[in-house]
Amino acid sequence: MTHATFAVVVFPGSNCDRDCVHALRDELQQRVVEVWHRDAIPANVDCIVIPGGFSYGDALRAGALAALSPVMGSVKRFADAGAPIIGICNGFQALLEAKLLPGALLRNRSLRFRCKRVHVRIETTACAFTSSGLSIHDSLSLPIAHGFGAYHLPKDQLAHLESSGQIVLRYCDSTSAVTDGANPNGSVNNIAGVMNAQGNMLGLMPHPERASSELLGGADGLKLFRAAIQSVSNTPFANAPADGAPA
Amino acid sequence: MSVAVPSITPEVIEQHGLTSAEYQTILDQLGREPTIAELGVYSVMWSEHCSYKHSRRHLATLPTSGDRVLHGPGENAGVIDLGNQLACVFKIESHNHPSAVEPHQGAATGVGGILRDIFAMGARPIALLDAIRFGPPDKARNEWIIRGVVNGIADYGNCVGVPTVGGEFCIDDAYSDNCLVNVMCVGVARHDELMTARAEKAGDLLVYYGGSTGRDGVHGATFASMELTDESADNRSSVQVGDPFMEKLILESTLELIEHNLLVALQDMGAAGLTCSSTEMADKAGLGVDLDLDAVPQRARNLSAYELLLSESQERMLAVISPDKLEQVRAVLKKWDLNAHVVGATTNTGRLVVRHHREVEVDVPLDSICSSIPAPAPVASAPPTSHTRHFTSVTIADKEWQAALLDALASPHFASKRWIYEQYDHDVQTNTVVGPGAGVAVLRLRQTPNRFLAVTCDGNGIWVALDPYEGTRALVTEAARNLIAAGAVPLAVTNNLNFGNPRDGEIAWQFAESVRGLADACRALDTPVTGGNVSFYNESPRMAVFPTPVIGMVGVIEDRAHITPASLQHEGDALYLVGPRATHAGASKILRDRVGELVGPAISLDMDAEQASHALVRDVIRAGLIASATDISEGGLLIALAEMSLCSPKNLGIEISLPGDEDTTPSLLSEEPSRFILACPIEHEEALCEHAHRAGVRCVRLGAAERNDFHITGLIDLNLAQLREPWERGQ
Amino acid sequence: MRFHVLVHLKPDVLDAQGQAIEQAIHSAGYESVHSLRVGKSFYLDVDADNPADARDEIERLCAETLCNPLIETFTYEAAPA
Amino acid sequence: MRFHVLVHLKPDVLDAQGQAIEQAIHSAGYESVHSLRVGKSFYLDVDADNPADARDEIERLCAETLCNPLIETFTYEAAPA
Ligand SMILES: Nc1ncnc2c1ncn2[C@@H]1O[C@H](COP(=O)(O)OP(=O)(O)O)[C@@H](O)[C@H]1O
Ligand SMILES: [Mg+2]
Repeated sequence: MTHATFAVVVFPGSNCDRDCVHALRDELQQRVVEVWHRDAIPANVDCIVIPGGFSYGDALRAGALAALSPVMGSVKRFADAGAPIIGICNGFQALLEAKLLPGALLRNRSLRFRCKRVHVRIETTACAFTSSGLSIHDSLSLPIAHGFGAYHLPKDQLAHLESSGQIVLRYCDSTSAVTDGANPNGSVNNIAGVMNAQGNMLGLMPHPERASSELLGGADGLKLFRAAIQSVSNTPFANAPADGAPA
Repeated sequence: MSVAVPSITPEVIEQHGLTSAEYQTILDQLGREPTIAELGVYSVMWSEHCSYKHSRRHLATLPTSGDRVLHGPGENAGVIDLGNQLACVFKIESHNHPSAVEPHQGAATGVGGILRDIFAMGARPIALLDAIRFGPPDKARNEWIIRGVVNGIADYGNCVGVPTVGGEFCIDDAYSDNCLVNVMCVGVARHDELMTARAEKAGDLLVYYGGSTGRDGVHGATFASMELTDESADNRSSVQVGDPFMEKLILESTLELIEHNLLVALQDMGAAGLTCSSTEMADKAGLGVDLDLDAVPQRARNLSAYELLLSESQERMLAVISPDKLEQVRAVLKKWDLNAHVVGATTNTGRLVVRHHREVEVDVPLDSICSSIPAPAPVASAPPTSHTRHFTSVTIADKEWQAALLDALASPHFASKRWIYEQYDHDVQTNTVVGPGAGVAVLRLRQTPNRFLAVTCDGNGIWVALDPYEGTRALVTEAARNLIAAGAVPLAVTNNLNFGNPRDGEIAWQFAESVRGLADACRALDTPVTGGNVSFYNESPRMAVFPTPVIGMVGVIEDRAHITPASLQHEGDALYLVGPRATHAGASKILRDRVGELVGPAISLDMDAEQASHALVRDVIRAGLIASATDISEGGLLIALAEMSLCSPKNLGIEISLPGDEDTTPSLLSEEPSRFILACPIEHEEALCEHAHRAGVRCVRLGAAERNDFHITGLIDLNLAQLREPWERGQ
Repeated sequence: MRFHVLVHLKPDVLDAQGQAIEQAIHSAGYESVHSLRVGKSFYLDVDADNPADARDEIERLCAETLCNPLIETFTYEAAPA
Repeated sequence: MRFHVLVHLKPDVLDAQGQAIEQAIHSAGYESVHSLRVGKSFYLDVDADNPADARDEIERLCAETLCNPLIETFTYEAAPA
């Protein structure tokens, strides 16, 4: 069994932080530290999770105020150093608002918050979170729970994102077909998750930490975390600079 | 600011909801005329909401103790023991009136209030359930209320991160003028983390933290505003608005304060705000309270003492702490961007003394506001003159059944509730093993492997309107049947009693009978009542709501293998009807909706038969004989079978014939208690029948689970897609 | 005719959104910002025979639909098309 | 110095909320209303030594935080105190 040290970032209003800790610590037996939004990520951390919830009550735009937090500077330094980083739901929104990932999330097309199980299809294995144990066009069953999940990018940038292979997950039906009916929120091109150009940072709307046990209806979400653990043990990234040091 | 001190006239007294006899009692207790602020304090503390003056003599008859009960009524929420040093903290609350005026905020603040009751006890809230009732959505105003309420519950619960895992949604014209919004919350704590709302000694500090104080919920608003002349009334609002983000901050910081053992007592500032929370904590310990209103953080300008004492601004907590803990308390709160405001102290004077701008505004004996509330003269209760006045004998002809079923499924009452529960985050906290859509929610308990909590809430205004005693008894057993069918052992009850004007003789009678039924049923089932809420005055000049008690019940599932779904699981499973023969279709919701009035007779309960069915179902589930189980309640066998099919993950329907010894209408629609449907794999059929025979419980084979068909011999011939279409459309 | 409508919470009503934004931008270094209040802004066209009718319509729309007078107030003005 | 800031979705970004509101008010009988767009309105005070500094600050706040330039545009103006 491989081991990694995960940091789970906590903002005021995060509410999936404990679920991420639980999935990583209790289901995958990983080391986990919780990092308060005013602090920096400790140097011994291998992977970072920006969890879901309603940071600052989503008062401005989802994730926008979390993006201003001091911890985001150190997240960026870890990202530059190649550490696997995953932003889930509100965490994804925060990474977009911090401009660490491309795009924006609009209100769901239905205008309603939606909580349900969806299928997503793996579009690339060049991402730290899909690089082992998963193949292109595998589908995962994962829960979603969001009101602002419609992925948006202006047309020209979208074309670039598609051609550069940065789309990691698309909403699909139970047969892995990418259809409009399978799109729960109106995301452009059914996009459920995207990565940065280096492939070490993934942002996605579905909640892998909620798909962490057969008791809860499936454990597909653990596959993403397992791949990241594997990727750190294969190629340990040059550990990020110590707190406060320039990138 | 120019202040005009209003004098206390008979109109002012009446505006405060005080009778002249009650006002005389105040004069006697004080030996002088009260100040305006004092009058406000008496009026809220002696209000129905805080003093339970019309209900407490009845509530006193409820069974409230048992081996499992750690705290019964009297605390912010009831507490039962789950074993392994774990406790379950749970309660239900109504927010009916606020939701009728501002549906979104009304419902949202209802969720906020019940969450605070749970975490004020030291428990982390792990689940919410909402029992909501409205008039038909084809009226625009009802539709506006429905949307707003569902949205308000979603916005609040989702943001705080407590899953809404179940509830009820009822549509009936009886709720057109008064919606009912009841929210239940369940939390879990270790025994050593449990808090109470009882101060200990004089000299401790009262620390206020959370949201600031505005004019929210200050009633008699016209009167309160008389003191102010420099602001236009247009700028004011007494509607309570919620801030779920603040709630999340006070939730986390409260649990941290308790974990570090920094608090003596804790209460949220809910109804009657600062007044009620401070005085109750002191009164329980026989102490007094000094309050300094200048220390209260204020968000509106020029708040008067009256307003500061009575404000029901949300997301505010009041803690009693020892003075030497103040710095540590400040440090914990600061992490969450909150401040500790020392607004007073406990004293040994036995009095409430309130200062504002250095003037003493209130100086009254605590027991006069908390304990010695004059009981109103009992209302001469009057049973309705004729028990059978609404009764008609309605039947449905054989050829009409198929259409009757499809109509019912397309009605918003019976249609899929997916549009509601998809808006609720029901998975957050990753404990939801069985979520909304089923009769019962099942949650895992992280702290104890292989133990699960099962929760349900159930109301039925029709049953209770037809016979409040029998209807309420049936309701308690229905909640228990839901838990039993899911594989749980029922443990305890909370309840929300939604009624009309208690000074009306007939309503007083309904209330008394309903509470008598609640007490009897809870005693028989050994499920003590650990708390609840009473909401009166749910009426308009046109009519009162159906008398609507809502029962919240919690149970425990002792083994993962006992968790039993309601939906059909395997093709070919035999379907059995367990329990007494259906004798009549009175109280049927489907008939009520078809004819537009109540259809009798009332249902009645045979407690021995009920308990025999419970024992049988529990035993066959434990013996591993059962693949799915559901109880028969609203909508009868017909709706139970439809739901077992519509929720089947494998697209399974039914192929059955009705029992030969029942007439068709009662057979399909009866809502009589003590009945279940069990799906049993064929290899266990013999064992099931054996168990039933030994238990002396009727057990009739109806047919089997069949792929894609919904077929009842001679009456209904549909496929699942045809069944699903109206059910999905009706949302 | 095009209108611009603003709907804000009454001054006495808690503006939870505004409060959270103000707090977060303070810690992000915008310390000089305060008394922040958030509301809704609507642009919309009203077809009417004359400006007076259009104004009547928008007035009614604001009072009955866009604004809940229990907690909010509205203002509107003609907007360039 | 007090400012009023408006933030709206760019014209080419789908304003699902605006559409839904328009539809709802149509069914409530306001058939003359169309092209409705919803946005956010902020009132806020900026403490600064002089108006120019205040404008710099509000400009920065809008560009960096109140508005997400990928999907939104902003305007601001001085507001009466
Ligand atoms: N229907 C009821 N059955 C049992 N107990 C009740 C009922 N209604 C209220 N109570 C109890 O009376 C006490 C006071 O209730 P309440 O004033 O609603 O509490 P809170 O101040 O938290 O709102 C609580 O302990 C509550 O559980
Ligand atoms: Mg309370």
